[in-house]
Amino acid sequence: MTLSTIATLGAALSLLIGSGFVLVGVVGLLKFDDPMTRLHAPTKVGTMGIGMLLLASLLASLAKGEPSIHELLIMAFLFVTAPVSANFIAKVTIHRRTCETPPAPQKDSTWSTLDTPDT
Amino acid sequence: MTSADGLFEIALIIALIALAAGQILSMARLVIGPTVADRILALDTMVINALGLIVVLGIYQGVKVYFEVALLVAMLGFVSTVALARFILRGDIIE
Amino acid sequence: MTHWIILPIVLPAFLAPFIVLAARYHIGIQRVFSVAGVLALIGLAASLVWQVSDGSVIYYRLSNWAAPFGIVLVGDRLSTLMVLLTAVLALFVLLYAIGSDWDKRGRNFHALFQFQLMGILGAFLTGDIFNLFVFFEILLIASYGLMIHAGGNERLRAGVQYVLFNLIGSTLFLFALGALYAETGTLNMADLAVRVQGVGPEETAGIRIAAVLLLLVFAIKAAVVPLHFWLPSSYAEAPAPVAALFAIMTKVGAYAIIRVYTMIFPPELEATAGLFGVWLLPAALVSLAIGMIGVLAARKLDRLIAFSIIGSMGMVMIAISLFTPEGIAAALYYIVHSTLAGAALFLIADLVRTGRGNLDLTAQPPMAGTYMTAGLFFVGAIAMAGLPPLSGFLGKLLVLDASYDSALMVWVWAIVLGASLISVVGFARAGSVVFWKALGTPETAPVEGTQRPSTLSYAAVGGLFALLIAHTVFAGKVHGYTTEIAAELFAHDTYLSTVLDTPGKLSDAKEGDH
Amino acid sequence: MSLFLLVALPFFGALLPGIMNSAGRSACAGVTFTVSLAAFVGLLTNLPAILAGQTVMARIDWMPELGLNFTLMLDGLGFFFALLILGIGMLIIVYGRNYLSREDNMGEFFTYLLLFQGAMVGIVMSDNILLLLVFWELTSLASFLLIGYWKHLAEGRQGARMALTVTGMGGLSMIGGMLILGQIVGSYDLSVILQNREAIQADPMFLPALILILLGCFTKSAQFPFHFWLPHAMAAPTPVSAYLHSATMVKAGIFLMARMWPVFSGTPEWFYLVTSAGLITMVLGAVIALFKHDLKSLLAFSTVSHLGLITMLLGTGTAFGALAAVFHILNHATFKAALFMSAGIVDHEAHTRDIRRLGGLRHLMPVTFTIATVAALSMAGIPLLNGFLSKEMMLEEAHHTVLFGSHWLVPVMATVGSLFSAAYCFRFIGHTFLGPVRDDYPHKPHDPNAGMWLPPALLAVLVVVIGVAPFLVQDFVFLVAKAVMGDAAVLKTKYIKIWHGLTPALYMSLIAVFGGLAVLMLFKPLSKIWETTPRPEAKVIFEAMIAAFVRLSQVLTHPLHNGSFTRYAMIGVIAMIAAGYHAYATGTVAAPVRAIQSAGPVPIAGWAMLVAATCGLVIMHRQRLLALILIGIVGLMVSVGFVYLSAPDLAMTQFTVEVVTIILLLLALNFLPNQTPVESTTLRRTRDAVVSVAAGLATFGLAYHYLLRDFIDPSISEFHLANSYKGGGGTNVVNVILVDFRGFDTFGEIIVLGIAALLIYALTEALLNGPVRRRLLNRVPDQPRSGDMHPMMMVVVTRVIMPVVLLVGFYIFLRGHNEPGGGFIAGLIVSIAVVMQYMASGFSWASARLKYPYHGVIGAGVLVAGLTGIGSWFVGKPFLTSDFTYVRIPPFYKFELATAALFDLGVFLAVVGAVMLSLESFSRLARRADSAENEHPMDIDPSRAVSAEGSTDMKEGN
Amino acid sequence: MELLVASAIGVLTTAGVYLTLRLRTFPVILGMSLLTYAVNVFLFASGRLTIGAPPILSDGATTYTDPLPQALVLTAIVISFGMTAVVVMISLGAYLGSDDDHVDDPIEAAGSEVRK
Amino acid sequence: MVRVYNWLFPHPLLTLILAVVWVLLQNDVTAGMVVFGIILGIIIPRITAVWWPDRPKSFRMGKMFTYSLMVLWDIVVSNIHVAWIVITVPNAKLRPAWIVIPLDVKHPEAITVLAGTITLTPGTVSADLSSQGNSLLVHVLHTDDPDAVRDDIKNRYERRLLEIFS
Ligand code: NA
Ligand code: NA
Repeated sequence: MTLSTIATLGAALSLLIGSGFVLVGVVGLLKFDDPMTRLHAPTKVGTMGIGMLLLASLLASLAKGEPSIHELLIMAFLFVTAPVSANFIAKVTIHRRTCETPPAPQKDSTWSTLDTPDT
Repeated sequence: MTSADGLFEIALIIALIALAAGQILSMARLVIGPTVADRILALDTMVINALGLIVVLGIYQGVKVYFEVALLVAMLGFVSTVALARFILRGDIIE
Repeated sequence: MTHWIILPIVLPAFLAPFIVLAARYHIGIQRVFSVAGVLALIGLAASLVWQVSDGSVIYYRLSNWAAPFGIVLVGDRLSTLMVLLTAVLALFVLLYAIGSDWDKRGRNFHALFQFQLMGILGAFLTGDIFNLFVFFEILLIASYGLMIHAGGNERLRAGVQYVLFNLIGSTLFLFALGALYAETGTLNMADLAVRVQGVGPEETAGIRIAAVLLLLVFAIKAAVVPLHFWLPSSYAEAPAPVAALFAIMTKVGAYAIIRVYTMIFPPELEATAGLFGVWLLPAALVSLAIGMIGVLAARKLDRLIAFSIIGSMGMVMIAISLFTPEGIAAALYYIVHSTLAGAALFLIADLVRTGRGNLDLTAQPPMAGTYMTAGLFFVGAIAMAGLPPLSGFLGKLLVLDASYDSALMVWVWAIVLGASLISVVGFARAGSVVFWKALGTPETAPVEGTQRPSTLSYAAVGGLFALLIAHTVFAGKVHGYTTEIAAELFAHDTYLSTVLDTPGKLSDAKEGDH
Repeated sequence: MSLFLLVALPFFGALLPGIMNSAGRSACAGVTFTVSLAAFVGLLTNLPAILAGQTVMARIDWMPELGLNFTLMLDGLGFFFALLILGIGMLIIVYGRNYLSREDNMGEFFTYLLLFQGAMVGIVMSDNILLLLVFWELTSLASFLLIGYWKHLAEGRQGARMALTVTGMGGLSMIGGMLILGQIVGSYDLSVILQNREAIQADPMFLPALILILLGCFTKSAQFPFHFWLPHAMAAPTPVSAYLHSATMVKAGIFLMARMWPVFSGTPEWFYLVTSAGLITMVLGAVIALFKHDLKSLLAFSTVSHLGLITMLLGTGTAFGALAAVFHILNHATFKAALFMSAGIVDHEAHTRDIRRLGGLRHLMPVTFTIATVAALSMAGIPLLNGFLSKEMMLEEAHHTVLFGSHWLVPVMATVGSLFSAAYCFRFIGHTFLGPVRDDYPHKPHDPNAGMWLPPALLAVLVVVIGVAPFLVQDFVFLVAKAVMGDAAVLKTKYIKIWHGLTPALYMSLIAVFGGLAVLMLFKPLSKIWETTPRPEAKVIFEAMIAAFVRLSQVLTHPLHNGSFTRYAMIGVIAMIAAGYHAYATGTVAAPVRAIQSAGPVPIAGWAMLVAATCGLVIMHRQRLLALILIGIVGLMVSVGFVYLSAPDLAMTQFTVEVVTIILLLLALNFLPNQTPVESTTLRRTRDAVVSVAAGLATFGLAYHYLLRDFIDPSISEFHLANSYKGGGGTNVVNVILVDFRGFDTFGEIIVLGIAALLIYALTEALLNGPVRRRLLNRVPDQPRSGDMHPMMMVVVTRVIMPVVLLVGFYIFLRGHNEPGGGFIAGLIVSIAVVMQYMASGFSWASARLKYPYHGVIGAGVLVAGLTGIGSWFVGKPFLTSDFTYVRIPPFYKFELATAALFDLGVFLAVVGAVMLSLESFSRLARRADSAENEHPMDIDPSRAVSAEGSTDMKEGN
Repeated sequence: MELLVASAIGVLTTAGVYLTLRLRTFPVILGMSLLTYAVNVFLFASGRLTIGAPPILSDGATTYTDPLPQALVLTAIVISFGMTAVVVMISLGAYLGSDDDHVDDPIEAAGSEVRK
Repeated sequence: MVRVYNWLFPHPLLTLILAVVWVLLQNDVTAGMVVFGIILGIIIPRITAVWWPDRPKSFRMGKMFTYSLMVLWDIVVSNIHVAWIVITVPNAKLRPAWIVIPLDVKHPEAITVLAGTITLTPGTVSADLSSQGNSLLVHVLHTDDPDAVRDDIKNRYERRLLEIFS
């Protein structure tokens, strides 16, 4: 088994794992019956799914003998931005009162999203 | 073509189908809703799935230049999610 | 290769950002540069006209790539004439805008004005069909800005419709271009003309659809019924100098039709035979009728003039859709006439607005400057209604004369003459109500905000009339020239060979021109 | 005098009265008179040539290609008319000077009068029928101004419009007729046309030409059924009536019939049309005239009647008829002008023209009485006055005329006409001047000053002189008649004399005169019958017709142009589909030559997504935010599709544009309603759906057609692929096309963007400075707002990734020439990076840190791109010619320096500037007055609380 | 593949035209956007469809997709972006002035001077 | 020397990130690329310096590195865990919960990293911050013992972050 074959097999495996996680993520998105729980499924499993797909890409290029690492960059961007998206969607849910009301914070008076002086 | 390549090919096709199915399922969530948060979430998921799709297409077609596209999606995809959410939260997305 | 031909495009393209950059807050400086720019444009245009007046064709390879691979500009007698007409019109419109302070009533008037000119001139000069699209978009988007200049809700609401309709037009343009490219694999107009010859009789549907869609695009610009609906409100609501400048915009459509349907899809082309004759001429006739009926029906002066523009475009299109040298020559003569007359009328309407505050065709007390304005309106109405002695009459004679051999001759004559009568009645009614009836109406305190128009405003209108009179007096010369243009359009070998045979960058032959 | 000068004199002279207006009324009239006199003298200088039987010609080419030239000709006929026009014109000028009051603008009056005079002279001297048309229509215009001179009078305005409408219509149809005539002959020169009698009469287009030209003549000369406009033109000041309706305007139609007589007469068409119209007009006019109480109306209808007479004579087509016509033209001009002026004097003095309020003026105005009586008796056909002579000739001609197979129709009608003519003449004299002096005149009348009565007196003298000594004018009349007939007929006998013996004409004449007296005796009962008889009132009918036309035009115009964009769009789309289908249906289609490429599951899924999102968008478009999300998905799918189909540049652009567009639409949606209400009916939606589906099928068909077929010739893009690296220095062919092959398009494209931004900025300014400002300031959010304007996570993340995004933007920019990317995408990336800051930390905080004036950035971008283009000039190359070179600077690898990169920099700057200026403008609208300027990037920051105990509440203050 | 692309163009056009015929500015603008997608894809397709061969010159590759329509579509995307921004702004301005976001302007129907 | 260093590298971490990103972008590690990346890493922070007025004063890069590795590992583990939950646990049996995490970290950067870590680790989402920034609201997908989750987060992540951003 050459390095290329190993990389190819690894890439294939990564592809399968990655796409599996992607599927699980969207299944969760469809399956869960509460907006907040739904939020868990894709933003998390997505990271793993895409991560594995990117790993597959990395390995595939390695297998072709043209090593490539810039896939890491995509991963980095996703890691930085995904929490922001999730945070905002959660805020929307809280703001729209479409979820169970969160418990009061311990130190401060309320949650920032609900802290609306103009209502 | 070695067996590894064959396996890889199959894995690629499975991945593509999985991603495509993922898109369709996300779309279903978008249509169902019911809350606006769900819809934004579905869009966000679809953007990330699309990113995956582009990456896998790049491998599948053997074209490296799709990297820049994927990079852009990763870098800027969240902006529309944030903008939509901000719209719900504040109305003014720039204030 | 000289750079003359690109200067009319580059000059406003530089002037506009310069005005934005350097003189954003100084209306005086803006005015000086704007007028100077237009004067320079007139000079450039005149020089271009002079250069091609011997029948030669000026050709310019942008980026130095030979046609059809790069974009080329082509100046022949037709395009340079249109360039000159635009530049001259622009001068008087600009003077009016300055004289009436319209340019102060919103931001960026002069920059948008220059961009508008750039778009129009580019559309006339380009030899590439996609580049034509780009210039259409430039002239359109600048026109959106000018149309809603100074704001106001009525104007904005009309502006929404204007923009939306033109967006449909732009979409159609792209469909047409896609079809054209998919069929021929080229975008250069000369190359298209050559390639289209190769369409075999076994498959003509594709090229026919492309040709027709393209025609519809231009017909929208030319306000041919039933694609004219965008015009009345936009022209009526646009600031007067802008509406006056728009008088050339409909002609861009007419120009494009002349260019494309004499060169790329000439009447004798087998593949596209029988395509326009069936309905273009009837549509033009209906346009004329609808326009002049609208003149009679109008309840406001600005809409009256807007409808007269539709009617005059109907005349132009009647002449064009004969697709004979006589018809084209007549159309070109009429184009010059109706551009000047239409522009002048819009400016006169603004004189009325300045004097009495509104344009309703109802009896109101005499306005400031009524005699002067009334006299100008009378002249403008004569011109637009096609009465002697002004060029509208001559143009009408030319159109009638050219259509004598047409199969639809009776229709053409009946509608042209009937429409003239309707417009005469319409203009007479309007003028009589606005200017004469006023004298029988008791005087009241002047409406707030009304004033006597400035001398410069009058001078601008007078200038347009002077041109109109020159167009009448030298009708023989002008018509002789348009006849030559028409002949050149129907025998465009010089155009084709100049464009297609001149080598450029990486062409096999060596560059011979510098 | 040169004919040109002769025609031009009145026109150029027309500039003078306006100038002289301030110099006083007499100066004004004086200069006008001088102009006319000069023209008159100039005309007389041609008399010897005319008398010698010559035709004076002059020619200047005007539009030779069309055949419209300034060709003038002066023969006997033209001379005759010119003489009348100028001669009577001078008299009218004198009369008018005295007639008009101080309130009337004399300069304006005489300007119009001279314009009219010039146009009339032009008509009678034109050799070119198109030129004649020019003057013809000019008389309509000038008469419009003259009739409407008293603008404050509704009758004046209406009369003017009516005259213009009717004569204008005639003029327009005459254009048609003249053009046909010219096409038949091959020349528009009268002198040529008149030589082609046979050719013209044999041509199938003869009848249309004849009818069209006669329409012009009849309307101008007020022939039945177009006679109605003339009486209403009497609202004009009397000098105008006297001029227009005696010698000039109405005679233009007669002139033209006389002028065209050689080519038209002698055909049955001409005979029946012209004779019957003339006959009817003659009788009708005379009968109506009798019962008119307004002096000018009476004269007006008498004019109608006499014009009918002349027309009838011309219609007979005989030499004698023509001779009689010419003679009567002369006579009518003299007595009718005198009568109008007399009527004007009466009106001027007594302040009324109503015959019923007059009578007995003989004693108060003896001079006027004498003049009017002489002229009226002449008109009645009393011997020793000129009217008698020509009327005798008319009756003689009528006696010989057989119309519709009847020998008695014409003679009887002619006699009846003459009878009524005599009757109204007697009434004019009797009811105005005879009888006892009354004491209830609106104003005590007396004879006017000589300036007013001399002109009619002169004419009265002519009436008598010609009547007594016809031989004085006989030769001249013969000369004119010959000019009328040309070669078409030969004049055999000399007929003009007072006594012919006991001819039938004499008996008819006697019947007419005595019958006329009898009718006047019976005037009261007849008048009662007339008043009680219902008859169509021309003016009412005309006004109703015009009103109906206006209403019709409004019905046709307004509902069609009702401001409904949806309708406009619908019609437009249908037109496009129809035209496209027509083109397709009339073309041929061969079998496809390209094979269909198979599609795997991914494209099918992508397609399904796209279709689902699109359909979802249509179904759910009323929820606007949801619609935005869906359109985002459509855009996303299109981007992915572009990737799949090998277009990475497109995918990147599409994606970034999508992001910016969504931001933009959200900014706008903030102000707009969030829901679209249901307003259209199911029927309407169904109709829209049908049209949409048709459009969709059309584009589907078109796309599918092309996708399965090849270019007719290989695409020019093969050259681009082959030369992109060699000549453009880049391996990304799309980018090389954008910045090099078709860089000019890109130059235009950034200008479009720049203009868009300028426009948006300008409109924002206009809105913020206009009435909308208040509304914006008081805007209440249409949905509850959450707390935490500038969430911490967002702020931190955006500030971290901004430098990285900028770096990526730079990378994309640099790579663009060789890999997907380029200035445009880089510009969008950078813009989005900045917008992220705006979104995270707010407008004021971000803009306080971004001090670039976006106007300047746009301007700089356009200038950089443009200057790059111009740069090539300095190496002698055309605009935008690119150049590139490879350099090596250790430790860097090979670098490419390309002017295209500089151009792309311009693109980059313009894009950044445009996007930012637009978004900034939008967000400026949203800034309410109470928006606090946040001095910190985020609202919640516990570290601030730690570092500075105390004031940590950075919440917005509302 | 061809059928998918062509029918996608058709579907986008159908939806675009339908929304363009709506009564309020916002859906009309969305309709215009869909039409823009449709025409961009159409223009792109005028170079025919090629999978996996982007127009980036590289040593090994022999076939490339047609780059010219791509360049044209890029120009078209940019231009229609500018146009969209403009029409959004103008219709927003019109809405703010009259509190009415109908595209139809019925005041004109009443005879144009009623609007005062 | 220090001044020169400070002038060149106002934000050394950013310079490093940019240089790395540049090299990653080029997908090619050559000296030229690295040098160019460093140059950009010097220029861009200067351009963007105005955007971060209150940067944390110290930052321990080494600890951050180990922290990142740990989080990566946690992500992988939790992913499998959550995937299992998604597939096997029916909605009725799912026990989601809100937990409130009182914060000891004060720096916005630190809080953001903590919140991001929580979100990236499957099973938990950081949803909101309290009005003064002293508590973090976290949603847990499925747990029987919310307090344990809270303690786990505080111990495993926040403690380390306190050290990193000291
Ligand atoms: Na809203
Ligand atoms: Na988590």
